[in-house]
Amino acid sequence: MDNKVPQLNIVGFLCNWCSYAGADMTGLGRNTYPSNIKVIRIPCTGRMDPMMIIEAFHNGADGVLVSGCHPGDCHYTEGNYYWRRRYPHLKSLLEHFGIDKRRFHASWVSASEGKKFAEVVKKVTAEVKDWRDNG
Amino acid sequence: MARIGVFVCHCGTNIAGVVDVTRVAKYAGSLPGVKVAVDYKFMCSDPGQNTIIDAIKKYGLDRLVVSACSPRMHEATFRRTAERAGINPYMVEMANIREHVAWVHSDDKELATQKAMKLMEMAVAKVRRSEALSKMFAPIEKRALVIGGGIAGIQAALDIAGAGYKVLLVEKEPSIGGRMAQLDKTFPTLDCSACILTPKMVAAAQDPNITLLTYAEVTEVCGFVGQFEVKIKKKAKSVNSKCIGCGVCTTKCPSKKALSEFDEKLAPRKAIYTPFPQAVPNVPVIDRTACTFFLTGKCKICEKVCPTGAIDYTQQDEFIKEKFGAVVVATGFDIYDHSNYGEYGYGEIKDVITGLQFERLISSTGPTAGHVTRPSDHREVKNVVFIQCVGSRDEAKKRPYCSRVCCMYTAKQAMLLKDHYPETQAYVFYIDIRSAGKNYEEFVQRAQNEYGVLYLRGRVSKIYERANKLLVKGADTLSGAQVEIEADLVVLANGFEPKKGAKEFAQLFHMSSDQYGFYNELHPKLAPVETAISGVFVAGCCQSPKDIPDTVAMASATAAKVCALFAKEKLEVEPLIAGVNQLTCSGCETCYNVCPYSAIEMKDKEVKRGEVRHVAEVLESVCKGCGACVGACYSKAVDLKGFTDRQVLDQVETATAPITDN
Amino acid sequence: MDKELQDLIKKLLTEKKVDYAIGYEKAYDEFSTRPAFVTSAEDTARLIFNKYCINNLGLYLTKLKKNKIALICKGCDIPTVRELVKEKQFSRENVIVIGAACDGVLDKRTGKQPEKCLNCGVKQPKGADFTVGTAKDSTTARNFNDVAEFEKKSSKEKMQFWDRQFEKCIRCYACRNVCPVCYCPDCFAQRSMPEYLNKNVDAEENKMFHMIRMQHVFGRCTDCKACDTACPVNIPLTLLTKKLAKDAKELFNYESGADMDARPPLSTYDEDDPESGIM
Amino acid sequence: MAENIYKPHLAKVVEIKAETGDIKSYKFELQDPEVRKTFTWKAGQFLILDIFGIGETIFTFANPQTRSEFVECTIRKVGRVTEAIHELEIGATVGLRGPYGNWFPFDKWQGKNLLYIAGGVGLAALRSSIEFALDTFKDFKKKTILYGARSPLDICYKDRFSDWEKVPDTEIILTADKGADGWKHKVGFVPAVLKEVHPSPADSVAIICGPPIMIKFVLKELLDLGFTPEQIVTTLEMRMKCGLGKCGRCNVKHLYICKDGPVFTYSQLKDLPDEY
Amino acid sequence: MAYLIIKDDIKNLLDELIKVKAVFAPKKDAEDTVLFGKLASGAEWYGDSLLTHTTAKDKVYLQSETFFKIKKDKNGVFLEDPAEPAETVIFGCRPCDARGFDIIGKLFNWSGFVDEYYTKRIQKTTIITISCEKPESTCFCTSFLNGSPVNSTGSDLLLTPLKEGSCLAEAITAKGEAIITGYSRYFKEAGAAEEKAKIEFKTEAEKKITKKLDLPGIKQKLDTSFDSSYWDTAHLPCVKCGACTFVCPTCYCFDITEKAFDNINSERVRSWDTCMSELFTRMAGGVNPRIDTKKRFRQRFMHKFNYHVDNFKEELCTGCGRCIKACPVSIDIRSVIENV
Repeated sequence: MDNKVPQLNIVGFLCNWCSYAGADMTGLGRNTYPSNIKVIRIPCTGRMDPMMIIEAFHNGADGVLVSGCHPGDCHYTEGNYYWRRRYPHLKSLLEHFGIDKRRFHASWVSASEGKKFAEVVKKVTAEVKDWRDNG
Repeated sequence: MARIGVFVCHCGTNIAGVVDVTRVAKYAGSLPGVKVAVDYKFMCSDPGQNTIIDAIKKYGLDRLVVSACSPRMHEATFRRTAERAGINPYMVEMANIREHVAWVHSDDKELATQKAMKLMEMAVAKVRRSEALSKMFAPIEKRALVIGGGIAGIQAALDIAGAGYKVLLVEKEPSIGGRMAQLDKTFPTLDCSACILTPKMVAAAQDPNITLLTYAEVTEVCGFVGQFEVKIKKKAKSVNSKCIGCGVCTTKCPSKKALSEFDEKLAPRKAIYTPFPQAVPNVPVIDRTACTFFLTGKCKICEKVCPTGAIDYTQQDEFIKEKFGAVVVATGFDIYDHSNYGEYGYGEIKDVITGLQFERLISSTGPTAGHVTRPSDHREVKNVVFIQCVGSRDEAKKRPYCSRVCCMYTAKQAMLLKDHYPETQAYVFYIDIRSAGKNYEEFVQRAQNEYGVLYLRGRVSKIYERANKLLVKGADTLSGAQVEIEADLVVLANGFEPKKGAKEFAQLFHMSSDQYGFYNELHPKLAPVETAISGVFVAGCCQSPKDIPDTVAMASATAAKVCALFAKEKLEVEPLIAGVNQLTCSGCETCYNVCPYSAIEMKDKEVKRGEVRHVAEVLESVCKGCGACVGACYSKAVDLKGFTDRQVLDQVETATAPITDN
Repeated sequence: MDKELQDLIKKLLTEKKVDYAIGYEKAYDEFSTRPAFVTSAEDTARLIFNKYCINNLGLYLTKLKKNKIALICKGCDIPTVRELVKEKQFSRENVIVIGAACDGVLDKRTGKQPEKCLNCGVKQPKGADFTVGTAKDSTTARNFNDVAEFEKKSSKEKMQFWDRQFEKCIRCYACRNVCPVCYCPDCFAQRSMPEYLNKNVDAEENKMFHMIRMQHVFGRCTDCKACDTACPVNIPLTLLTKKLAKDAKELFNYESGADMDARPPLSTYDEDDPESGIM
Repeated sequence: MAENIYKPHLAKVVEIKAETGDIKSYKFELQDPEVRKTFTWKAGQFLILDIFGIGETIFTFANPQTRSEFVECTIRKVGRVTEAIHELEIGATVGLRGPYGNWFPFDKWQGKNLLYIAGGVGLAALRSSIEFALDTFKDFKKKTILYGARSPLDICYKDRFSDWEKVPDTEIILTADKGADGWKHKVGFVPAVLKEVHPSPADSVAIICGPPIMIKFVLKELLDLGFTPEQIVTTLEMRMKCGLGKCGRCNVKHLYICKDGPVFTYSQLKDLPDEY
Repeated sequence: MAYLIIKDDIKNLLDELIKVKAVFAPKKDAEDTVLFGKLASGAEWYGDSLLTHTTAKDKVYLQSETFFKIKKDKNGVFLEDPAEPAETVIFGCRPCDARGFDIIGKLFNWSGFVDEYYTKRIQKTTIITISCEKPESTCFCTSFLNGSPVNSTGSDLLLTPLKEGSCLAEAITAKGEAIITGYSRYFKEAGAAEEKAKIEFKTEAEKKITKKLDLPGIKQKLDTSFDSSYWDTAHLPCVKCGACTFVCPTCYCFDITEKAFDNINSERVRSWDTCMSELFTRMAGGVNPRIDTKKRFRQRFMHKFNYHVDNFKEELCTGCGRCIKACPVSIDIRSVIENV
């Protein structure tokens, strides 16, 4: 997709050990992706308090992405397993409140998956854009 | 007001080629609390760092934002820079405008610049809420507990004691020695197991730094790294310290009902016994479930024959509570029980034995004094079939893992058999041969080529008892033929499984185990002897099946870890950890349940004057700062230093607000 | 039945088994009841039980932690007790659960029995220490039809629906304060450092309050309808609490307050949990 | 229509002084010269300080009407607003509204001995009154200031004491709950020191402010010394929002601390329930 | 001078008023909630319920009112006043609600401090009240001085439904008068018969209110019962939410807070607050004189029937009974104060 999607605000929460490093890898490999995502570094997806995501939408974020280590690879052994439970529940609840499911995403990106991170961001941006353009 | 300095790095043209760094710096200068904002070619270079130090002094800065590369690259660098200029190192934030902006948004410089401004602004928002943090210190009880007196535990204890630290070695059985003591010879050198083990056992017993506690079990653990408090049950031996180990009692004891655990139940043992002659300590215990006196109230022969009056029938189990700074768990393994292998006779065919039983049979100290005879009729054997992968690599039996040693010990046993009885023939049914290890493959080759052991690739489908023989039916998948061997004895290469009760034991320490019950190491590659519980290390087969050299190496590694821990004056604790606000804690124990490190303790505490509540408390020296508790706490009572709710919220708010750049 | 109830409580109070008995008494007219706190045997005559006893008295357990309490529970209130015990808010030994057989209560708003009463499997209470009266369980099982129906709407329609609801909300926090599992000593909604929620009452802020509250009670809410009943402006909060129950069931096969041994869905995990669309 | 009672006057921070680890003193200058002329107050009254973007909170005037070039406040960091105040820098714009509440009845105290008893940041609430009494020292007899803090480090207004002591008939007694090296003053809790000092109730007024627990024991001590409830004056602190008796939270019975207080005599207080 | 208006004309009158003013009247929504809402047409008015779920209070005393907007940038701080309130009509108020405006109005003018926001709004608001034909079991307006289902205190225009199809319209203030003269085609002069019918209406309606409190007696009792052990148990059922205070026509307590949008823009906002909340009196340092739930519970009743009477010579209550209905645990304000 086109990397230039003006006025879309996406907040990305990336775990320090895998996805943040993965996003660094994206840069290292000079893979490009849309610039709408603003990354907040967190230690682990287990730290991801659903409240922070609700606050992000409340503050006007168009989309939110949370990305962590692949299951089994958590630096803290199990943080991402907790996140893997919070995510579907939160997504479902947000959708119930009318926050479209295209606006909230999660991914597993390891420290070596620079390309994957770019793909994930592209996909998320496209979904959020689709929500905004097509309702 | 916070006094923030923002330093925007060009990284040569890496950043400046895409991002308008002067605009980023200019925007930074307009943000509340930012006292100075400058850009420079290479912030991480010496002159770059000096720019920062000079600015800190000139503007009296108390916190920094460096807009440059990834914090994973240079956060430590700039933290040190800050520290050199007298600022708390945790008052530094980085905005990653290289990996996350310049390198990935090179296709639109305007958007890239805007994003760089935003990321910088978010870092400013975060650093504004940063708090000065300092490393914390906790005391260390410089005494190690080693649980399990097998070769792993002995080695770990010896190494730790060798470094000058006190060790308590706890063993469940009456003697240390463990599984290795049961073995006859060891591969690939075929040296006598007892000959190399016994000196170590004696060394452990004699080491002034090691206290042996046999016939004892750990029952309760609390505390944390540096400060474990462990309750140990000393089971009543019914023999007191007057015993000199003369052994008269064991010879005179009339009871022969019990089966020897050491001899894998191939032979009876007395009610008062030492597991084997070389036992350390050489003090017998009374098995009260077998002792005539305890069963009927009459006998007391041992008391009568004891020259030192060491027999004490009134002894009770005794509990002791001691403090340790670190724990090595070396609780060993059990042999897979093949009674649910229908094809091998459900464990009911007497002459189908386990590998370990074979070790006892062929061992000169064993029940047959080294004569390999059939357990059923004590006949000598001619044809012996060895079957590998029993309870290993078997998905159907929920044991998909490889036990790693069976290929080798089967080869060894086949060779020993031939050594003892040149006229015998050994057959080995195998799936494939795993002989990775120094001189291992050569060893297996020797078994086949020099000892004429017949290796048949395939599984055994059935063993029948027929006319005092065992008919072993199987497939040779290499020739494609069905094979039928008339054997006298079948030896199964039983795999390893976790010790019975391993999971319950793990609970004591809150260690995690895998689905089989083997204890999980902290990291499969980079932290193979640590566990998720700080200060608890694992050695030997309780972690996964392994051979003796690996076990010994692992044990020494745990010792090195323990010594490294003890070498410190105090325990240094990273300050980026969780903390509970007990005023707002509702005591629901959610954090306690989710913490992967058992770093949360629940306490009844007076949180306000006159108000005692059940609340959580973070054990600072145990917490690793993952934040799982923060994500789970609905009372919003836990926060994570360095990633506080306030910091994250302000980042979120800033991320979603428009750029107010005019 | 009232007599039976009164006698039982009289006995418990006289024998000093409990400090308080919490039940129902008549309120301002014959169609209303309110919680009654009874401490003496003479006082038990106030206690009644009828189809207007809509409150979930489990709410008071967290407020009287230090006391021994006899709590009158409808079958559907007992999960609350279990949930609170599970969350270590109250020790089970301190509460004597008196199950009141119930033929269903009447929704304050509609005057009819709500769905949970029409399809109630615990009219005859289960898990009580004593039971008073008898009632026949419904033959039909609870359903999530209304939630499922709502789920079919587009996200925009849902958003509009809730915007209209939270426009009405006056943030009196009745929903939170009657919620038995909303016992936090200091609710996020009233914190100032950080200020999770602004005091300003408008539809957006109100909506966020409800979103966060619903998230916080996920896997803990027993769908007792207390919040829904309490709302002075009739915001259909059941549509949210039932959604929580539905999700807990469908995503994690969990039912709040049903099984003392089951770990709450968000404070446990399974290595084989589904990926749920995580990229 | 009259001036909007909720709208603050703009003012600038002109001086900041750190008193202790968590207490700072501020000088504010009203921006509008007209307002500067008309904005007056009396010792004991309070104002509402407005930190734009964060919120409002109340403080007593630290300086008296006799030194009213600037508006001065001494502020301890305890919550969100005070945290933001502590982040202010010189030149920052804040809002001020007030003055609110009643004041110390100096006209009734003419010719009497004044005994000030303060604990911790409570001295800030008495400073305006102390300095007013010192500025008009001829109107009063002896002026005694008994001031205690948790530790020598927690003592406020250290640099003002020497000026205060220069005023005739003025004595300052300092005490710290716990002493430290170099501390030349008393060590012990305020009520104990009060007992030791043993002031005479004759022709005296005791003015007290401090943490509730201190007030409780000081009151007992004063009564033991023979002070009558009419001779004891204190200034109360409660959560207030409007300063005008409208927001409804600072009442003790029908009295609103912001409107009918904050200055009360003990004879007034002893009939009020313990809800402050 | 009293007038008559035909019921069908009321809708027409509303349609006319809508053209020039913001008209708020009871409206019913899909959840059967009846609230004062802004009318788009007279037909939207729902006149069949006695009381709306919340009062009309929030149309004059906004639940969240922006005092001023704040902009702070490099050039300093600028305060911007909010837009002037619009001309407003509150239609279909009940006498108890209307009386609330009178009571709150006094507070907002107390001791010379004039609350500009309330005053401006009430000045621009015309309150058209409809007498209550069918008081409910929770009503107790007659306990108050001059309290009655036809009381006109606080109203600008009082409508009393008489026989089928018409209402007696009495202008109470000039603002009420202006409605009658401005839309005179809908009003015709009433005669003695109608005046008499109103008295009958009053008698009939008052008969339906069975509960009458001895308020002077209660005040006396409350004077001495601050420390009564009654409060120790009476507060137990109360869950300390703010429903009762937020639906009350006279509860006025508020909080002043800031709503910040970003580093530059914010708003000073006043929002209703409630004495039931622990936060209400909690000081920044954590000290809270009314931390006990008992104290907060007592404060509400004491304030309404004791303290406020000391200060204003009238109760802070109009007897609408909304708090009884809104209370999630059906606490009855009448029995609470009677049983002290």
